[in-house]
Amino acid sequence: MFRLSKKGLEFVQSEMKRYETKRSAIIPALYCAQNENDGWISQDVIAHLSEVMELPASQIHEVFEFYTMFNKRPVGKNHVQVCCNISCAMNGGRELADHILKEFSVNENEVTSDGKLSVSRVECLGSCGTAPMMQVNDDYYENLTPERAVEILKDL
Amino acid sequence: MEVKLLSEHYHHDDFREISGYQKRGGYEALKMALKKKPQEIIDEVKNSGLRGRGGAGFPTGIKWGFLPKNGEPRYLLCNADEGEPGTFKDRVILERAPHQLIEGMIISAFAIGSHKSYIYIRGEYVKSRKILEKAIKEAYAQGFLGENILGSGFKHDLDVYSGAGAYICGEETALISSLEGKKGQPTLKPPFPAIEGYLQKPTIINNVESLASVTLISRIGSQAYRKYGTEKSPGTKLFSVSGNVCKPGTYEVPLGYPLMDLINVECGGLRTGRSLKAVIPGGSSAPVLTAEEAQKAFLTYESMAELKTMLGSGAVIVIDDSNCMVDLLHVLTHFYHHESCGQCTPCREGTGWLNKLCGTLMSGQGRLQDIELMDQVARNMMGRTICALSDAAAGPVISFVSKFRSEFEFFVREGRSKIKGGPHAQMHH
Amino acid sequence: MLKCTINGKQYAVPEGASIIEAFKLAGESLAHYCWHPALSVAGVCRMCMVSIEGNPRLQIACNTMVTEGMVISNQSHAVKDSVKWVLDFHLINHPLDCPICDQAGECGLQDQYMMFGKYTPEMAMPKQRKRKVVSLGDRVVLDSERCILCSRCVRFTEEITKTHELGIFHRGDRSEIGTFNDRPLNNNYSLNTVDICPVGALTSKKFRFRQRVWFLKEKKSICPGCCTGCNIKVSYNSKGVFRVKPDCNPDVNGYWMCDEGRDLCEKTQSVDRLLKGMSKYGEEKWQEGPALKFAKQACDDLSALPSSSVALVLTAQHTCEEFEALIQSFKSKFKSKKVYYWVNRPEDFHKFDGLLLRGDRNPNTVGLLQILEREGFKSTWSELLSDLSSGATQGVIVAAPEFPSFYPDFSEKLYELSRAKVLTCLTSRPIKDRELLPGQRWLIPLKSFLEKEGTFINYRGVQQKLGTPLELVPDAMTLSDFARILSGDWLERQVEPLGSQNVINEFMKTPMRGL
Amino acid sequence: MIIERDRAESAWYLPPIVSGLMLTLHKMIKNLLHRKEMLTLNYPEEKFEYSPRFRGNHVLTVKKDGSLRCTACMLCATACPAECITIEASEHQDPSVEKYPIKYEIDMLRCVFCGLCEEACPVDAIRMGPEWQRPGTPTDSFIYGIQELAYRPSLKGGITSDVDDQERHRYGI
Repeated sequence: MFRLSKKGLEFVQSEMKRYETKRSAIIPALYCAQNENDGWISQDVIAHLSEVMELPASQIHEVFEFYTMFNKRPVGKNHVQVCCNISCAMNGGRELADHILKEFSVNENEVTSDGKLSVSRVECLGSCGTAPMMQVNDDYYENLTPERAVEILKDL
Repeated sequence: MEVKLLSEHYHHDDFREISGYQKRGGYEALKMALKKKPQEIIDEVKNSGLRGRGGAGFPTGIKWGFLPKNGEPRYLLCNADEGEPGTFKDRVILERAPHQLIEGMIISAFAIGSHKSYIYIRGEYVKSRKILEKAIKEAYAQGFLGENILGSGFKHDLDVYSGAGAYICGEETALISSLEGKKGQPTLKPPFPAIEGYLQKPTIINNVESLASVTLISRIGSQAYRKYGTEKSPGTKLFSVSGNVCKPGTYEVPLGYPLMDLINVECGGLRTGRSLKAVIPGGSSAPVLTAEEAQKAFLTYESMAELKTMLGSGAVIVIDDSNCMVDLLHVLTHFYHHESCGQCTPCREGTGWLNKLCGTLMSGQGRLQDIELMDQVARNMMGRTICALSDAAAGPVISFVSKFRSEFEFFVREGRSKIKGGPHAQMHH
Repeated sequence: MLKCTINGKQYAVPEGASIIEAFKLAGESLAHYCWHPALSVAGVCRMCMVSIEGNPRLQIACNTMVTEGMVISNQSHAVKDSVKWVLDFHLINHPLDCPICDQAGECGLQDQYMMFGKYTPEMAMPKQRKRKVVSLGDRVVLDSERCILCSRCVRFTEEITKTHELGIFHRGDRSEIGTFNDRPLNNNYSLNTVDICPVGALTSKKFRFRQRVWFLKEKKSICPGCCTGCNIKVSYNSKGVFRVKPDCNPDVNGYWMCDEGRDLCEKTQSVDRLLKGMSKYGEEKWQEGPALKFAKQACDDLSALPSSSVALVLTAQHTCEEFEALIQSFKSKFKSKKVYYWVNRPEDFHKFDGLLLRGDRNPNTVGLLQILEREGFKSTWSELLSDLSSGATQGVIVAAPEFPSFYPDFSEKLYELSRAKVLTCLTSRPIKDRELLPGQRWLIPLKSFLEKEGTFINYRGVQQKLGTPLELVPDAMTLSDFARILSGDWLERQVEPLGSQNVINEFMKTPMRGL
Repeated sequence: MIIERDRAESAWYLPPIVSGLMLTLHKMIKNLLHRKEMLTLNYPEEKFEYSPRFRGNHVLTVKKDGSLRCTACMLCATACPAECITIEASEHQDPSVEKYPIKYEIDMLRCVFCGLCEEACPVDAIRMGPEWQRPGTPTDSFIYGIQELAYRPSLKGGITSDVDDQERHRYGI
């Protein structure tokens, strides 16, 4: 069973007071819970948040399912997101994703056996001028070549 | 010629800190503005002819005028949910000149009489958010935010709210829903946000660049601002150029600048040996221009409207002749299918249908009537939904199919791309 | 009032009305799914497109207000074409499993497809697969594939019950309605979501697959479950009663009713009923016989007692007309003032769930009290008990509650009453032996609320008629029938029993030529 | 109806009788000479083969796995003018099947063999086969149940339906 840490609980409670409505704290709370639950959110997490925030679980679940940044399944320690939208696609974003998947012999949206890496293709990350690019956890890596990307990922 | 009004100091690394910002005349405009009457600021912005930089191009001053004229609490929201493929200009402002945005927001809030504002930033911009939060803290420390700003008696609070990955949250009402902690789904209009927005209170939502431009206009005055640009599209604008150009990036040029000059002069033209095939002038939602049309295009709202496309967010995507248009359209249909919020039936089902149709074409199993069907489906998605995502998804399909029909037909007949060869069963996702 | 023109005809509609409401008032048909008069406007199905003169774009009727002089049409080519396409969008991922779908026959998609459909399906690709046959609690089954995401059910749990169980999860064409983690949808109003679902996405577990709707007839009635008196529509056919739906009455229940009320209708079926008259003398075994004959004998037994020693006990689960008839005939027969009101748990009477269900689980408390007051009967229950122990009361006629489940001490009270020498219990349910002391006992089968005409007066004093009667238990009688027997009139039967409508070889009844 | 003829005409009945008898004699001789071309059958040892379109006794078709194809949609019962079909539906364990009949009865004595049930069926679950004989004594034995309709010995394990659910799902119907 997932439980928020004391710090996390305090954060969620402060967020609930920060905005005009309690519901606005759902997204920050989900971010917080995702961090504490190894990067993804399970049904347990939502049930717990619903208790802590005194909000209907369906409302939290709706928000969780709607946004792409909340991971629906376990991710690796380094979650790699490769942009495959138009500008990146024109500059080899899709090939970059394929290369990374092949190099680390892992399927898309799955975690490597050592649990270190997971790769997914995503839509535009707002870095079209420096395509192709990838996001590893919170950081952007831009103007990549397949080789450079693998190098970066290996160094992490 | 690049004209750096807004982005004059963006190359200074310390411009993002309050000391560096103030050293270069930062917050002077705020000090001046607080001495004026709010209506004077609104008039100044109206006179400047500033048009919303988010995509729709609606005049900012007029938008502010829609607010009810009573003392009811109201909100100012900054739309920093920059999700339109091809657009990355707001990120530049957020990361290089956060104070410019904050200053613009305080001035705007003062003008419309709002005491609370939020910057809704897309979730992926973690770095931008950190910079912004630091800047806000600095602004509070210097007394530009909080109670009694600079002794004027005006009170304003500014907070950042982070989205979590949904393109649709860039739409005004969806942004409000998301900020209220709901799914980011657009709501029906009427009521318009200016009457009933965030928490059913009057709300103004402006793009990052629009609000940063308010700082600029307040500083140099509407007359000076109007020196640039055209009658109907005054001022300068940041353009994000991406795709097959030598120097992609964000460039500030006055409106009315020829599109081809932006590509050839500022961005260093196409790579050697390549020729221009098409340009998407205003982010992925804008109908595509062929190379010939691009020659005639000027970077103004009206010139783009004449060519039946739009300036949008100023995201110029340059496509050279190495690209297969069917493939690129599939990328776009996939994107809109992925991002449709699922409320309105024509969009929910239509985006999926278009993506499936495009997918069958790509797999080499398309039929000629599928091309016609795509056009039909797209046309019947237009203007049928709550928000503009449906139109945004349909626009590229209609323009791609009508302007590059031969490429689509070749794909159906030969089962392979005219440009890239080989049946691409799975080229995207 | 605002003047407007709808499809070329002039109408006046109240101010603040939306176009869709104006169409309803005008009686013009307009395609729609997501709009429901009792719920907020969602505007998502995009079916209710209309063209408004002076507006180049088609508008949705549910979110556009009528303005003075507005000229509205849904007959133009553009509107019809748009509706056709939107309907096609609805159908491209719809599974078209009408043969096994319970909604078939009353389905919004079927009806509107016949009216506005495109008839030439162009979707040639695999459909979006979603979850099928998901159990949502004890009463509701969900089929996500059939769902058109009109969000009516979600808005219902958000706005009406405020229980927030349902939500629409995910986005785009992957959207699905559901509850978090498939938690049960067990609020007391859950079946209303089935009623408002325009397609077969939400179906009732109880009604599921039992009948096709086109085999059912409908009868209007009043729910007997509490003093709110919700208006209901009962679906029945020769095989019995199958389901109950709320009937809209803005003064009483709006569009809704509670699940408990629906369950009550099941209890009117013959399995739960007392089918024949029963009698017992002392320690003898129960005898079964025709109700009319037994009723007559019971009346004779009662008449044999000293006339002032007979008491009448009434419960508020019968109609005003029945109370009236029984009291009049009791008065004239026995010249007794011993009429008692069997009230149960008055301390719960003020309870209210905030929507419809009230603590007073008798449908006609107001009606009974009015009659008792008018007649001046003020006897209390303790008087009755002391009279019974002293022998001042030797005969008792009990009009037992139709739903004894709302009377937790029913058997206890009945036991107390059976101290009388002669007990005539008019009841629609079988009575267990241990609930009665030995003595002269008569059980006369009573009709249920579906089988009789009459009036209930609800907690606010609204008088409501029960509608035309069905016949489920042929031998049962009403209190009025019993009153007539008591005063010496015999009854003649008029209504054919329901079961007899389904005689298999009906033509065998008529003599055949040549044979 | 009685047709009245004048006397002269009706008196000449003898020649037709003779010609009638001649025909009988002709057929008898012909049948004796060509016994193989004889039209008469030794019923019930020999039976006449009807065309496949003949509307005889009903057959409930089965799926590839041998279970009943019928989805209990009741369209046949709805279409039936003689009201001789009784179906009771139930929830199937497999959610992809969802609904199936636990009781399917046809009262053969009421049936008028009009074929409307066959026409109404959306999944090719009921057909009217070439069989037509069915002797029996009490009325009960003419109410056919599932066992009789789908699995009677003459069907040799059941007739497979043309409409396959898995195929339908594969094509996304």
